[in-house]
Amino acid sequence: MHLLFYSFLVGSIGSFASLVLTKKYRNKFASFCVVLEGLICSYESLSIISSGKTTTFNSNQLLPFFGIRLSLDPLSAYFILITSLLAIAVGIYQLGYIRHSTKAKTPTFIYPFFFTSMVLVPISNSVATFMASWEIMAITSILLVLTDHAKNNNSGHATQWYALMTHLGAASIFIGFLILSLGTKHQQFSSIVMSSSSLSTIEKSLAFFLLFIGFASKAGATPFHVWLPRAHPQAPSPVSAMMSGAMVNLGIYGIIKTGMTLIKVSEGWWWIVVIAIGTISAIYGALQCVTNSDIKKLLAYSTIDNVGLMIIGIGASGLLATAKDEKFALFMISGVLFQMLAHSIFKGLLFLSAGSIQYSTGSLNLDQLGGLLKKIPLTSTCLLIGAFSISALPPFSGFSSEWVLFEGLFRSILHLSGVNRLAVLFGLSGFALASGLTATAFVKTTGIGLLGVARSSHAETAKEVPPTMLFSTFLLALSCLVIGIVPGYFLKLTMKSSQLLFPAKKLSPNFKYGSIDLPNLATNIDPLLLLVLFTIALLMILLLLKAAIKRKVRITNSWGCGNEYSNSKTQYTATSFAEPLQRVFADVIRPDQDLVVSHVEESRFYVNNITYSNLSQDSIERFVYVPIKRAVTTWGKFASQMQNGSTHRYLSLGFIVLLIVILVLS
Amino acid sequence: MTTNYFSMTYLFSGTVLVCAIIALWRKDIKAIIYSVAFHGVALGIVGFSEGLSRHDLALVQAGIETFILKGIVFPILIFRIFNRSGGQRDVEPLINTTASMLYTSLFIGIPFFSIGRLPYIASSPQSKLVPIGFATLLVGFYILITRRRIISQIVGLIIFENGISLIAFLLISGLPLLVELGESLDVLLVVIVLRVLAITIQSRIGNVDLAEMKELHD
Amino acid sequence: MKIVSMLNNIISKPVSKGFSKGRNSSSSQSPNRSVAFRHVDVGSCNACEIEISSAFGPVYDASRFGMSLVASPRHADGLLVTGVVTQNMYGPLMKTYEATPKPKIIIACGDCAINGGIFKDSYGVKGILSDVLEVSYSIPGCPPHPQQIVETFRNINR
Amino acid sequence: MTVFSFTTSLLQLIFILACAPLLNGIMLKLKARAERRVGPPIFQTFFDLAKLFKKERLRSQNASIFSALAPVVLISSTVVVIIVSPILSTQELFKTSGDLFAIVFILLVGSLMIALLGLDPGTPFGGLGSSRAMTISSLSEPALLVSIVAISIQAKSTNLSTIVSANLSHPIWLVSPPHLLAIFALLIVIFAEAGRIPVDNPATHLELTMIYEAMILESSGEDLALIKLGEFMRFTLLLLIVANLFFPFGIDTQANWIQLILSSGISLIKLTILGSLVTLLEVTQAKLRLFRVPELLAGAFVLAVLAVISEFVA
Repeated sequence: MHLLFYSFLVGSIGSFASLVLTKKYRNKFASFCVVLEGLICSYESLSIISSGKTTTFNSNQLLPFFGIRLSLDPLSAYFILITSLLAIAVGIYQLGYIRHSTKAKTPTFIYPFFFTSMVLVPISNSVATFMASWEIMAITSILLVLTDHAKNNNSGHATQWYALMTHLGAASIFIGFLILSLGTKHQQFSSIVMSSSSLSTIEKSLAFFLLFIGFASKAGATPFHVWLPRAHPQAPSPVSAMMSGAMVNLGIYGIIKTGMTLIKVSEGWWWIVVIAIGTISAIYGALQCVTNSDIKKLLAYSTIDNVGLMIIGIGASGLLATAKDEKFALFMISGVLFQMLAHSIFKGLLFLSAGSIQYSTGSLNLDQLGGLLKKIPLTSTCLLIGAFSISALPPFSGFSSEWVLFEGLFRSILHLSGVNRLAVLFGLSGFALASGLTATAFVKTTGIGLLGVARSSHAETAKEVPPTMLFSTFLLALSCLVIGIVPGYFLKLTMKSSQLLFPAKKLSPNFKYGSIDLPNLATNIDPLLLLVLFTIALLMILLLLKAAIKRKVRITNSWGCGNEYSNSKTQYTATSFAEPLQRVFADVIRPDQDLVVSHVEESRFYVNNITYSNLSQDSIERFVYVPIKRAVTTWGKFASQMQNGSTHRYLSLGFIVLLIVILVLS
Repeated sequence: MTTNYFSMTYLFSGTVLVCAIIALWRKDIKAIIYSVAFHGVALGIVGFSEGLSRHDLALVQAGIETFILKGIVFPILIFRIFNRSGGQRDVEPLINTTASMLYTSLFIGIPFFSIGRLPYIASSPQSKLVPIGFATLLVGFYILITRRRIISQIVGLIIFENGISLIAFLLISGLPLLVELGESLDVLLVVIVLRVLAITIQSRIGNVDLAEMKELHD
Repeated sequence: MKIVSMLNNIISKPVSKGFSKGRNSSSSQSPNRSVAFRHVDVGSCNACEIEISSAFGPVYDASRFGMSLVASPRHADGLLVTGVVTQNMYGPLMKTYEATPKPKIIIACGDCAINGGIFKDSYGVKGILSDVLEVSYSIPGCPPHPQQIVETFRNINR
Repeated sequence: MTVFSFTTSLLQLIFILACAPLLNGIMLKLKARAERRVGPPIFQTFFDLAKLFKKERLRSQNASIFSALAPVVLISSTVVVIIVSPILSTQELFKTSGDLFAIVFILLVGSLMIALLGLDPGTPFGGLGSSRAMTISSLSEPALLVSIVAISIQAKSTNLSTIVSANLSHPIWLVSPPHLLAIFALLIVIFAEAGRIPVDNPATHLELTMIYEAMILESSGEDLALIKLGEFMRFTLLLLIVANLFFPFGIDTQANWIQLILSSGISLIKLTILGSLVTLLEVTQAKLRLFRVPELLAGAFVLAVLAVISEFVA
């Protein structure tokens, strides 16, 4: 625990030093401090997970009235581990990135605090401490999203959405906690857990759903997601990586903490609602991910998709727990945590690679990129590895984690009964559709962005990024591969961390050479073996071909059906790639399509030009939030009419209120 | 021996439901009529095998009767309506097929998990198949709601009614012969009336589309 | 009903005509069992096309000798060119030629491709096929008989 | 890893390598006969592949390393699946990794590689093909995974060998409605994934109607030969897996050498029968419009869901 405080100290030194140091050393020192903080945090969390002990820290000094209550257990240590691993990579990345992106001191100053608050959230052990660190996290992240506001008009708009949603979420969480605290007369989490049986079912349900909505909006679950695809792309890439890779996890942490420890949810239908929201998020996120052609926006939507998968898993685990099948509940929740680890790493990698692409081409629009694999091969390889991981291709991390999720869902279907089983079955279908759509989306991203011919001068003149950025993305790409090849070691880690939730049951995993082989599972995977087999097969075929065929390859023009005008404009674009799916799901996506054909004056048989526009917006935003926003604006206008500055009107309002009060009292 | 009869019942009850789904799935009217025919045949076999396994002659009779009436006579009648009415070979559902299939997958599971809870259903192995009957009934109802043309409406009605017969076969060892006969005749009557109606409307306004019949209201 | 008639087709004798004349005796090399063509119409009146499609139809069935028409010159062993080379199709023809992997076989199918036929010296005509590419085989006729087309295919040697 | 299991894996590989082009030849022949043509000889596919290996290789100037890598990756991913799945014998090579979910995703590696290959040269038709292929593949995923669940429920395992052995010891499972429904759904998905007729016409010459062919328009010589071979191998493999799920009799379970030899003969028969059925379907059915394919796959999904639900009825 104390090591964590030292790490906070290191972070703060870095951040304050960035205020005083000269431009030359500022970044280097701040990044160094962040990396050091991350290293210390990951060391501490690893040691906590391996020992399985819980340490606490209480102080009445720092926060007025309530004091500070901290507790570091294996579960929170696991979240800290993910956050700090990502923070190390991002810290290294920033060395190269900030130099190009902005000269301002603000991000370097705020960034360590953002990181610190994300470590504080999972170790908070009382309502007050939790809300305080939650708010610090919200405010620092809002400031970080605003970093590029001078250059970018959208960022202010995005920040408004983000600030609004995050505070509504915080309010919802706060009310939920209030209900819990008032019902149990405690504000310390460990005491709430002890006396949660004194709550009535209505109190429990209300608290659970308020907390769930709050945390789900932080995690970006549909329909509380609208801020996420706006805020994540607007932030500078390192910040987006932290937000999508680490901050979103804390929403998941909140859901797990609420549903599995604070309020032991015992009624199946709560979890069914959770699964339903998870399924909708997974499918909706994946669909929007397919249809968007801005790389960072697409990545933000795929975060929603992955969060959906995790929420489905949490729901299934909760159902298993209520059905007293704790062994598989434990397996399922460790699957969720494993997916979270994999997601954080590959999403961090993808966002950082997107940042590198923006750095070297100045554009993130897929319709302007192309041919990058030849221009910037190293960055492109990293992006490819991230894309393969997220598409769940073996032997990368996404495959192993989704395998565990799938097995967990399969076991849930076997062991549950009645409506619960049906719910998990639909969760599984959503999972399947989302994984298929994700694969399509990332074939689009890599195929359109990295292959083919450059579609604009931006992509034509791309140059490789500085070595620090490359090093950081390579680190993450390597982690994707390692997690994918030896998933057993990592699953063991997640099982140890989630043991806390189901202390009675113990799984006895048999993870030889990093394969996953559980006695109750009756099946297993060994990605390392698969990779070895695959490599042998690949080498054999290549050798055979080399031995048998000794002809050189002739390089010619692409075959464009004899067309003499084929150039980069005749390639498929990201929009056209997604068009079939957009049409299949038109009822959900509701794209705005417009085709205007203008003729030459002399004859209507000769076309002058054809304009086709295709705008796919977030349909949930359009059909849920915009009407609400409009209503709020109308109210606001009404209120502002009331406030026209006339003293008489104010006085008369006061008079009316007084009258009403008297009437009510009588 | 009983297990063999049971697995036969199980298989053909499943066929009844699958044929209903295929009738919802396909757009080609001929294919739909064929699937309804298979649907009736499978229903007849269910009644037949149930009757044999319970040594219930009435049920065997009902099975054979269903086989002939719903597997052969009704489809032929519908084919004749189809041939008379001419026109389109494809149905035009009000809701597109993909969405329909997804909704079906949602509501089809419900009977399987809710019917089992009903207290008055005996715990014989056959009664576990009752949800299949309910699911068939729901699919039939869904076809009735979402189809425009009269032939598809008849198909929906038949499927709906077959769902009820399936439940009856499985649950209360078949309806008494007279009731069953009366019910079937009822449907037969409906079919004939609709047929006459369809042909009349066809000759008057040249189309058999329910949506366009709204105009007749005025 | 469809399935029954199809099964009947499978059992009954195929309608394809036999070729009494064997392989060209002058060929000393191993028989050529697989050859694929990309068909290029550089300005034909479509009579040759009809004959070519009937050469692949049930009666003359060139596919039984391992011949096929493919969609891309990359998959082909040669070009089956019909018609007289027009100005507009000259570029595409050369692109197609370039896109074909070696060794390439160029077949001039029909009189137009061989000597210009009735379109010779028209205003839109660039020339005949042998002006622009080296022709390996010619199939004379206006249009050529499917049997001739199949025979030419069978006589192709490597 | 025993001598037997090693031999089995090797034999499976050789069996599929030999049978894949042969199956294609048989199907072509049968199709020709159904049209009352004589049709190509059944070894025609071997001749075609042998010829392609001798041809010159052309590559687009825009092509990256994917054009060279994709065909080899396609074949090697298929080879991995062939080695780890029970085709001739349920004896596994390493007592591990014959998991259905894993098999699906290893095969997906090959499909994604081909989709990227289509986008690599920067031509319009390649992009068209990969866009359509990925659309269909992503829409078929729910039906695929749910039918895998349905197949695995009775054996309580997603391991293919365990499922096949369990089905062998309970033959009554094979004719239960859930099993039949799941197999039917799986077959539809295989048609979609392998690009057979209700979804894609492998014999089409028209670029606008192409799905799979459009992606490989740019490949030539040995690249094309490898892709075609890989595609035949995948189709054969999938058919054999379905055959073993539907009718597992004849497969070796006891590590018996004679049974292994017999098993390859029986597998060839199963393969021929299934291949003929597929051909009959292809001859009688027309290709669906692209935007009616989702209907087909949604139907397969409903059948799979129904299979899972009815699994718990009896």
